[in-house]
Amino acid sequence: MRSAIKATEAARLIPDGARLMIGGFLAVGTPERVIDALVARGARGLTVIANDTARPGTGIGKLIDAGCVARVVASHIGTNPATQRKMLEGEIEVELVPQGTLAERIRAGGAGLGGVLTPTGVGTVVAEGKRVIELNGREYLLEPPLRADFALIRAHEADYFFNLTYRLAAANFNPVMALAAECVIAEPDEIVPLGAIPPDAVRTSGALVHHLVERRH
Amino acid sequence: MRSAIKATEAARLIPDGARLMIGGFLAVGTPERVIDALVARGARGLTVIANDTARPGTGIGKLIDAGCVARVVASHIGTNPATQRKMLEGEIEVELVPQGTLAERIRAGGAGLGGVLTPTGVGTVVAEGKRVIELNGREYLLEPPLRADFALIRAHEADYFFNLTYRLAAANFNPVMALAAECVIAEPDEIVPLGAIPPDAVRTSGALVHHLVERRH
Amino acid sequence: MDAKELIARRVALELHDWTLVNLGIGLPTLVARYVPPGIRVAFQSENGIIGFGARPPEGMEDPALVDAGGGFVGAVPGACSLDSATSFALIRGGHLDMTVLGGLQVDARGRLANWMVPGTMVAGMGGAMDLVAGARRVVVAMQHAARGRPKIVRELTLPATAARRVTLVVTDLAVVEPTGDGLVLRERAPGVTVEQILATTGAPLRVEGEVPEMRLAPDPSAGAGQALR
Amino acid sequence: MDAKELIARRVALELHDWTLVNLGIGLPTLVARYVPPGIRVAFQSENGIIGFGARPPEGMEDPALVDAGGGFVGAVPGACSLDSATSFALIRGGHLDMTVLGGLQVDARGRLANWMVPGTMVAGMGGAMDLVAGARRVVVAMQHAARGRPKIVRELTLPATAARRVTLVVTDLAVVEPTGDGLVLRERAPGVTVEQILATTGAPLRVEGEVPEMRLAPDPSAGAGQALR
Repeated sequence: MRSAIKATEAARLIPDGARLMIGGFLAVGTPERVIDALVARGARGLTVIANDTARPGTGIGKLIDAGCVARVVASHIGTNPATQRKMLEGEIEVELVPQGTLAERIRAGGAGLGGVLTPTGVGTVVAEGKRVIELNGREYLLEPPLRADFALIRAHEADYFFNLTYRLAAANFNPVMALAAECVIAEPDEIVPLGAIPPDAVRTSGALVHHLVERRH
Repeated sequence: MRSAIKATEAARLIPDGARLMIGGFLAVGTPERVIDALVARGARGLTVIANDTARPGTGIGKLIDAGCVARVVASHIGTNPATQRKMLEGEIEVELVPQGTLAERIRAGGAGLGGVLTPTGVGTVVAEGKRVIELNGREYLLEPPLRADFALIRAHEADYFFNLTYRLAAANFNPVMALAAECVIAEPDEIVPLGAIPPDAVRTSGALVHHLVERRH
Repeated sequence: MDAKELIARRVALELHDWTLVNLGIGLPTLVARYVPPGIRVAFQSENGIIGFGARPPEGMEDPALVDAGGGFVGAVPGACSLDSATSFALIRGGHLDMTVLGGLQVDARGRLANWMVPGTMVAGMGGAMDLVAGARRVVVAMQHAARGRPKIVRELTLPATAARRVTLVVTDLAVVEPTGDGLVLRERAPGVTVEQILATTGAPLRVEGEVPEMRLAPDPSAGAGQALR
Repeated sequence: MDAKELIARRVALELHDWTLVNLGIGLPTLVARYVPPGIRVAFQSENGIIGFGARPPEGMEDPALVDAGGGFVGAVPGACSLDSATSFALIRGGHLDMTVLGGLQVDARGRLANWMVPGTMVAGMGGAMDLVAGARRVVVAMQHAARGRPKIVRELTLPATAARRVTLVVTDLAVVEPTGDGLVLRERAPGVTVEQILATTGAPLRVEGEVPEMRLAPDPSAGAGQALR
């Protein structure tokens, strides 16, 4: 058996200045307890790679509010005026990436691919400074892979081997992020016995997960 | 409701000379009834994109035996002496592709990506004639996307919207192939009512499937 | 009938049977209310749901079942969930028959701008660039003018969402089709004259013969269509 | 104890606790029999299973549960299935702690050839090239010589599987570690002398001081280890 850790222990594993991928889409599918613990320990200088920064007071918004974040790589920050304000004030640096490109760059980082060749962004400001590769008469941007020091994953069920499932729209970026970090920390809603998740229902193999946060008490 | 077709109808949809992706790994997860129907109608000049050509008398091996195939794109033909013999005799042209590169080229074709940047094959005969791209001091082969006219998919369950599930090692190439063809034909073991497959259990959305072959009688 | 309903009911006629359709946040989501009878459509939300349905009854909302705007939705029988990489594989890979998006500007070449107004707060492109690059048909649903200024312009002054020419522009005044040969006026809203449209359009608009009045999908209260049924 | 068992029992000592390991077809699959006590390993098969186990009892085989060689296997509690793209994302992405593969040749630079003999029937590389390019550690399990000819050679005469230097070569005579500075003899099989090894090796082999005898994982009948338990 592998043992679960407390959210506070997870937060202690993550040093200031770390590069984090955090699952979720407007805080749906975001590991809230690990985020609360990061805020509580006063984390500083984090880079957050995520779809968005949610809203103030929810999900990644809590890290923004508490001043934990120095850099954001996201597809959208429009729902969080705090992120926008801190960006204009120079407190947070923001890199905007089209959502599909973000997902694919993370997948490439996790799958050992050298980059992504995408038509998205060709002929727009997203293409500025990037290598354009022509293939069969079409142009593609060469977008680099993304990796992180930690991936913070929100799962529905986990078993004792750390196999994970997700529910409905709460999967979103979690499965690809679980591929692309040196250390993967998963926060499940439920922990169930080995064998309780059928092999075909597992969406992220426990072989990819380094730490599991214990069930909410 | 959408209606299911007979395997013979599926075989009639596929013209001689068509380019097919066929799911399966050593005939596990291969749509045998559509293959039998293609053999029965005497299909000719097919291009088959698949992991392997199975063994004589099983799965894709039946298409090889019956002389339906002019070209094979696969990672391995070692289990089928008939494929090897026909290749040496010039009856079948064979392109060998590393298995992970094959899966990723098909996924790229289905996901609208311009190609795959993979470290696999660098410094080997696989790299001959291919563009090598250096990124962050590492070399990657630029491998082109693959698409087909038809994807022949073997599923476990299908519902009336043609959502699909797979079982254990029978998934293999089926989910990516269902993304990468103009016409996707799925052969399920079972057909169940709409709603009987929970949303999180669906592995291929029915929105990707054009035709469903009726249950075996 | 207000302008938004008019636009949504016209766009709804573009829905094809048994197809996968993405509706953008805001005005485009209204289109789901006007699916014509007999048309079965699966609505995709880029955050990972195919087959989402109307908001559930009070107290039955599921925190894990929201649309791309974060609003609670339901799921129809046959719905499925997707992770973000797979969701955008479908979008980028041409598996969407259509996306309906709001617009800030469309220019004479049919290019869309809908994600950024320089000098204001920057929101980010979210999934818009992938949707415009990848969907087989891109329908822009927007007001013809904003604060008296045309939104159909000669050349974009806002950053483009994609280099690609959109399929159709549906406004409260007209249906405009961008072609390789410029913008063509295809339909006019009920009671609107061609002159009124031309006067409110900031780009050359070709008029070929008689311009028919827009047809509209029926009002839902008078017997709606079906989503994935 | 025959040569294959010796090799498998030595390779088994390379298994690390709580890791993901791929075993190639043939000799390497024997390694699963000798997992040392207390070591929990998940065995991956590139056709899409993590956590496969021993062949089921007669009559309980599942046609959908086979290993990469097509042989029936079982699944341990906690097993999961993967499609081929995801399976190779794990392989290529460095998520495998180790792959154990058979070999035709290893050369002085530590390069492996194991997929093709020109002039004979061509089988194809299957997953071998991805495995060698992607696994964190590549252990080659092979006979030291075949028909009296060394399989460890100065320069490959067969087509390489990858440009990458493998981690370790375990044979029936020796354990050899390819380094940036050439091949180093690390261990010798029980009863085998350094001289015998050098005489059967076709490439320069550095000997640093005393060469210890191989340790071996215990015999399974004497209380085996566990796979994913």
